[in-house]
Amino acid sequence: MTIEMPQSFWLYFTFFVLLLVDGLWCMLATRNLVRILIGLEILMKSVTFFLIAAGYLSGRMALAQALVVTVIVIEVVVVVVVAGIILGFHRKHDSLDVGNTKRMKG
Amino acid sequence: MTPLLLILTIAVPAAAGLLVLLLPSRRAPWAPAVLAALACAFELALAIYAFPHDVAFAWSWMGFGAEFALKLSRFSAFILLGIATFSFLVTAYSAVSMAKASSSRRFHAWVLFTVALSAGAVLADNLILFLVFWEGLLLTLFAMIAAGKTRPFATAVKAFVIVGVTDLALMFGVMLTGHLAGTLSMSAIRLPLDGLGAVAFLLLMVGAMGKAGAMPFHSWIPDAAIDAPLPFMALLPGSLEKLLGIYFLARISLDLFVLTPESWVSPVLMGIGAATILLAVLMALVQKDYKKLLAYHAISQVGYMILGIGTALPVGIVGGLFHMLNNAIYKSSLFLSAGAVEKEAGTTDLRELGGLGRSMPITTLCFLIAAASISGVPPFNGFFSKELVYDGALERGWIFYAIALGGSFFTAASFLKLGHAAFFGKPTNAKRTVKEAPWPMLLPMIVLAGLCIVFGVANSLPLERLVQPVLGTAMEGAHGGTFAGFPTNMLLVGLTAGVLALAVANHAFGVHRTGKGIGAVDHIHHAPGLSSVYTLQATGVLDPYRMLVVVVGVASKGLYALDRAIDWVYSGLAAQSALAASWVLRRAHNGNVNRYVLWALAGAIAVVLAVLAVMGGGR
Amino acid sequence: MSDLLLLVPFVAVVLLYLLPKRARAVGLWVAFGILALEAAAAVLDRFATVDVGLLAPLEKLLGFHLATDGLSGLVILCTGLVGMAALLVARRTLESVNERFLFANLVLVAVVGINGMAMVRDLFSLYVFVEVTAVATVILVAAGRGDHVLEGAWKYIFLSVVASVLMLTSLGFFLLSTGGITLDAARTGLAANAPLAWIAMALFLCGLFVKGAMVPFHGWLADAYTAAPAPVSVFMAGIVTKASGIFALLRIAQSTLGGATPGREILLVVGAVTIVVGAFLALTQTNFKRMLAYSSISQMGYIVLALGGDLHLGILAAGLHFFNHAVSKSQLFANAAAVEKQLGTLDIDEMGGLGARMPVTAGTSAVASLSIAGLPPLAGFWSKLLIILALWNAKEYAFAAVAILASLVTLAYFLSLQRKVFFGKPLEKWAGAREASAGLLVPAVALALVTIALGIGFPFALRILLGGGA
Amino acid sequence: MIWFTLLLVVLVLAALWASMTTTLLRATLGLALASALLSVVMFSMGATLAAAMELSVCAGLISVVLVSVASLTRPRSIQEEIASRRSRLRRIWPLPLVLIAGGVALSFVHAPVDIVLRLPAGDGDVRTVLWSMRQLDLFGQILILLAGALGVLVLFRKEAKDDD
Repeated sequence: MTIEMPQSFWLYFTFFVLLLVDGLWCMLATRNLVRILIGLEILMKSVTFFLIAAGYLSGRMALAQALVVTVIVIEVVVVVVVAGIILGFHRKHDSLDVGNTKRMKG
Repeated sequence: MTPLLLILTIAVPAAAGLLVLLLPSRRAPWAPAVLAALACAFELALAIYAFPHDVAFAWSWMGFGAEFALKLSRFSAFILLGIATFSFLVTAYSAVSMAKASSSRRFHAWVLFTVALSAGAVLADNLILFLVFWEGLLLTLFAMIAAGKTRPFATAVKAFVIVGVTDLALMFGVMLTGHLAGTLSMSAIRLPLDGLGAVAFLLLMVGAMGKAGAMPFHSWIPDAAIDAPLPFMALLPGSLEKLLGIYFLARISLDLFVLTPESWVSPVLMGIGAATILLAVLMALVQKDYKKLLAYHAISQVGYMILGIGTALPVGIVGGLFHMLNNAIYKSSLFLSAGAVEKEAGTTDLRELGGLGRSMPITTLCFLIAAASISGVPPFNGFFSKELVYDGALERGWIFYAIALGGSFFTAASFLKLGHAAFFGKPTNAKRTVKEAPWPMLLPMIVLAGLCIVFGVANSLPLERLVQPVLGTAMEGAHGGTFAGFPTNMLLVGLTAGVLALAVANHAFGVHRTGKGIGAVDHIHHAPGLSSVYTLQATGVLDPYRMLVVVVGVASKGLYALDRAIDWVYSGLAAQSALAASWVLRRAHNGNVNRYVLWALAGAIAVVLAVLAVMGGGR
Repeated sequence: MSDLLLLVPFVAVVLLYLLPKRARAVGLWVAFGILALEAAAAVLDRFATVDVGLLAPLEKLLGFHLATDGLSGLVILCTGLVGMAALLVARRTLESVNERFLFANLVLVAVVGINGMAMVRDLFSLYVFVEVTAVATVILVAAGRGDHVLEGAWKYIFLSVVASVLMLTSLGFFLLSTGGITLDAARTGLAANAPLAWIAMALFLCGLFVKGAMVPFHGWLADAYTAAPAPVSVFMAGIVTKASGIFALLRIAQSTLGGATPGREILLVVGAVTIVVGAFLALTQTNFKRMLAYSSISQMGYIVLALGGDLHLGILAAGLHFFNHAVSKSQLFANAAAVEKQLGTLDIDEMGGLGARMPVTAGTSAVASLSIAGLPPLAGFWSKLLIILALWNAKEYAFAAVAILASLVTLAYFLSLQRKVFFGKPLEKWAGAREASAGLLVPAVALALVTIALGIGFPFALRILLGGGA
Repeated sequence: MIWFTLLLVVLVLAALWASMTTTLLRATLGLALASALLSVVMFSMGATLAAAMELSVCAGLISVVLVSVASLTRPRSIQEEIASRRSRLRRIWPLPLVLIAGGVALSFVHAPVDIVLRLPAGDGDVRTVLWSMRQLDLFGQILILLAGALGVLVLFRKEAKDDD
């Protein structure tokens, strides 16, 4: 199946923004630490998508791909580290509630 | 005379200060004081040796016009001599008075640094270099007040904030001046006083006045008087800061800018001078503490100098500079006498003092000479410099003259009160046997009192050797080229004498009227002319003294409120609003990371929108 | 030579893990040695000119396309100094051999990241190294023993992800507008006044603002610094935040923005707001490290503000303030570590009169505080003076005024800190307190000496810097 | 073109489901689905290497990490679950409306965008670019993996130590 590709910047941009808002909302509206991690992932999806779209629209596909490969590697390391911190919270407070991340003020 | 010697005047005290800090103070508690006195003696020798020379040199330094440039001119040699003399006398004195204080080491180190920085500020011929030394003095000021005894930290911070604010003005002024003149070399700058030039002048002026302690930048001096060590008061607010502040004011008025009587800046300066004279002296009049009274006079006397320089006439400028010199002499003598009294009698509260004249005759004598000098009694030095300032002020407007003369009246009145309460009358504190102060404390006082006489009787010496060369060619043609000798305007002398007599009469009457606890044996009580005033008062119809007391009292209280209001602006309003801002901001940081993320996103959106707006507008 | 700066620490980490476990005590000293070499290389060398013959095959093989200049040297020197100080602090404050070993390794990883940032000429590689450093630092924070370490690490990485999103989006826009992601390509796009390129630059700047904790992007910094273990906060405050946020801004301002509107205005406004807000936030803090953290925010605002001034003088001033603040602030955190170790608390309301008990700590912290507050003749005075001059030359008088006035607030909070901790009456409670051990004093004294020496010898240092074309 | 747009709509729907669904397991599943769809999107745009990476690492490895985190942590009690669902619903329900409104609003925007340097597609092979121009990024990848390994060592092993 060959798919005809759109060339409009705004189409890509629209879906990038939708994914971005979705990820942010997911991160900010939850009280569960793991769900924040999922939101973070959605954010990264949106950015990855935008990079590829930018490469596609500007004819720099190879460069964009090279970047995305590196971004994915960074992404997975960040996810693992965040997961480690979440496990630390769980170990310490026996809870995944975000309240434990709001103790320091002022 | 090589550049090396100029550098030594800065480096020797600085090195001695470092050495003092490194000395093992436990083994030799006297060592810091001795070392300080020795270094200051060396400084004095250098200053005397360097006096007749003219040296200038510059090392290229930072690349944008800031050079390490020192210059010894007539004027700076004169001020340098003053700095060296006073620091030598004060260190000799503090060798005794501070010898046992635990803070002696730090105090002397800071004194030495102060001397080094002052010398640097006076010799600097580049505005940036000058600024560096000047700002360094801010640091030593803070440290010296903090070296005192009771709760001095608040005072230190207050002094720091006030002097800091004025130094900020100075910093702006330096930048603006450099910008306008296109050079930072002080001896190359000569700007007209109009437009931005006037702004630059006013900014620099604020800096100079902050150092000299003129109104409204005076607020810290009386507070420091209570808290800080007395040698400090004698050295910094008493002499060095006046020397430096007035030096800089004179430099900007005479050299850096063209101050003419026609310029609108001249009345501004005179107005500030006159206001400072009158307001501070009225404050002084109601003080009940020896040191605090002196501190307000330290402010008031600056007014005469600013008034004199502000006239922009040779006679006034010479008078102002001569007054600066005289004031430094008698004011440090007075502070030192206060120190002697505090050390021997254990207090400086005038209500608890009295009759010290018998037990401390030499201190009393020195005090009398210095007090007569500050009150402008002939033939002491203060008389001559004040007459010159009067002469200049009268030429510019009778109102300035009248205020200055009124200031003299109150000065005399307050020193009559001070001397009477402290040295005459009955000893109120009989339990304590008071002895004369030790010799090392007396000697500086005696030297200074002697100078009061010498500079008065032989006033051609300081005027022709020190002060008048500063004006250079401007002196020619005026008054036959010199202002030395007895004043020629006998009308003014007569008015001065009249005012002094009035002060004496007023004092005598006041003592008689209110004099409880103060002996009637004092000669002042039997002054002629008293009885008629007394009769008038006894009729009850008219009570001039009470009226005077009421008027002065109300005025003083009002001024005190004003004084506190200024104080409040510094330490209250500014600090409180800063704390409130801090509190609000801290409340906003509630620990919720979501909030921080939203801030960041809002910031990013704002930045992008700003960019779009600019790009859109650019098209 | 420049390749070695990336390879040597990296290889060292790998080799250290091959060592037998009982030899792990050596890890700290290996890291120390590498950082000392790095600092020495920065002082002695121009990087690119040396050893070309010997290293050419290696460089050809790797093909890293690195470039070094005076600014890189500055960051590398700071990294060396601060890293050594942090390692010395770690030696005395981290309890087990394993913790110290881990600390040394993660510091080396972060150092590779920082060295990378110092030498890249490409926005994406810059992002990669920023991320490497951030991950290593987050692990350092989270691995600590304190009560709040996880919260500090969490906030740090949370905001880091936001920064990543901003920067990657920006790279997308750069691809669209210029087709390239090198600094030079970005400059071409900006010079052509392409709106997309400017949006991209604005987003990248915002990402760096998060990393450099500019207000209002600063939410993570105070919590991360406060929560981090003592040596980690020395390292973070000294170099990590500065390299990944502020230095990157410096590099962009130097090689890409070129003082063009509206980039300069953004830097000016954000810098000024940061200075003021950070200073006020610091004013009433009661935790030693937290006050230092907000002070860091405010001071980094100065660096960014300088970038908005006159281009050449501004970058020189920013670089100098970068160095001064790296030295002084890491020293203050080392002082805080000494106080915390001796007293077991960081609450400055509980302290008082420690000057008599801990004279060296008190003295060195006074030097650093006064330097940051900009009092002559310490180093901080000169950099602030240059910043103000840079603004003045660019005719930004209002911003120069902000810089001057905010230094009063700086003075106020540092005086309040000194007063509450070191001056005042010695409290009964701390009658038994002693000066910290020599191991903790060495970094503080050494860094204080650097501050004093640079302050006094500034004119000569400036000539060298001008000659080197920083 | 319509198919591609539909693919993107499904991608957003999957992400929406991941962020709105009630249990962590379903959310993880939704994320993996979104990842896989993104991989298809990339593939259809010609980014084969990136698509392969996305599929194996994001849809694969990260899902494993998420599932193991979910399984390592204590599931919530029924009461907690019910209480949290209500409050969660209050916070999450505007999301689909916002997305729809945003999508519709953006679909009306057709302002010209200067994509300045449009090149004919194909600027070289991705492998060439990656291995001969972006070596520094590869080094960065190795480095961050090393950092991640150290992180795993400390953050996860700490748990084992505490469990002892």
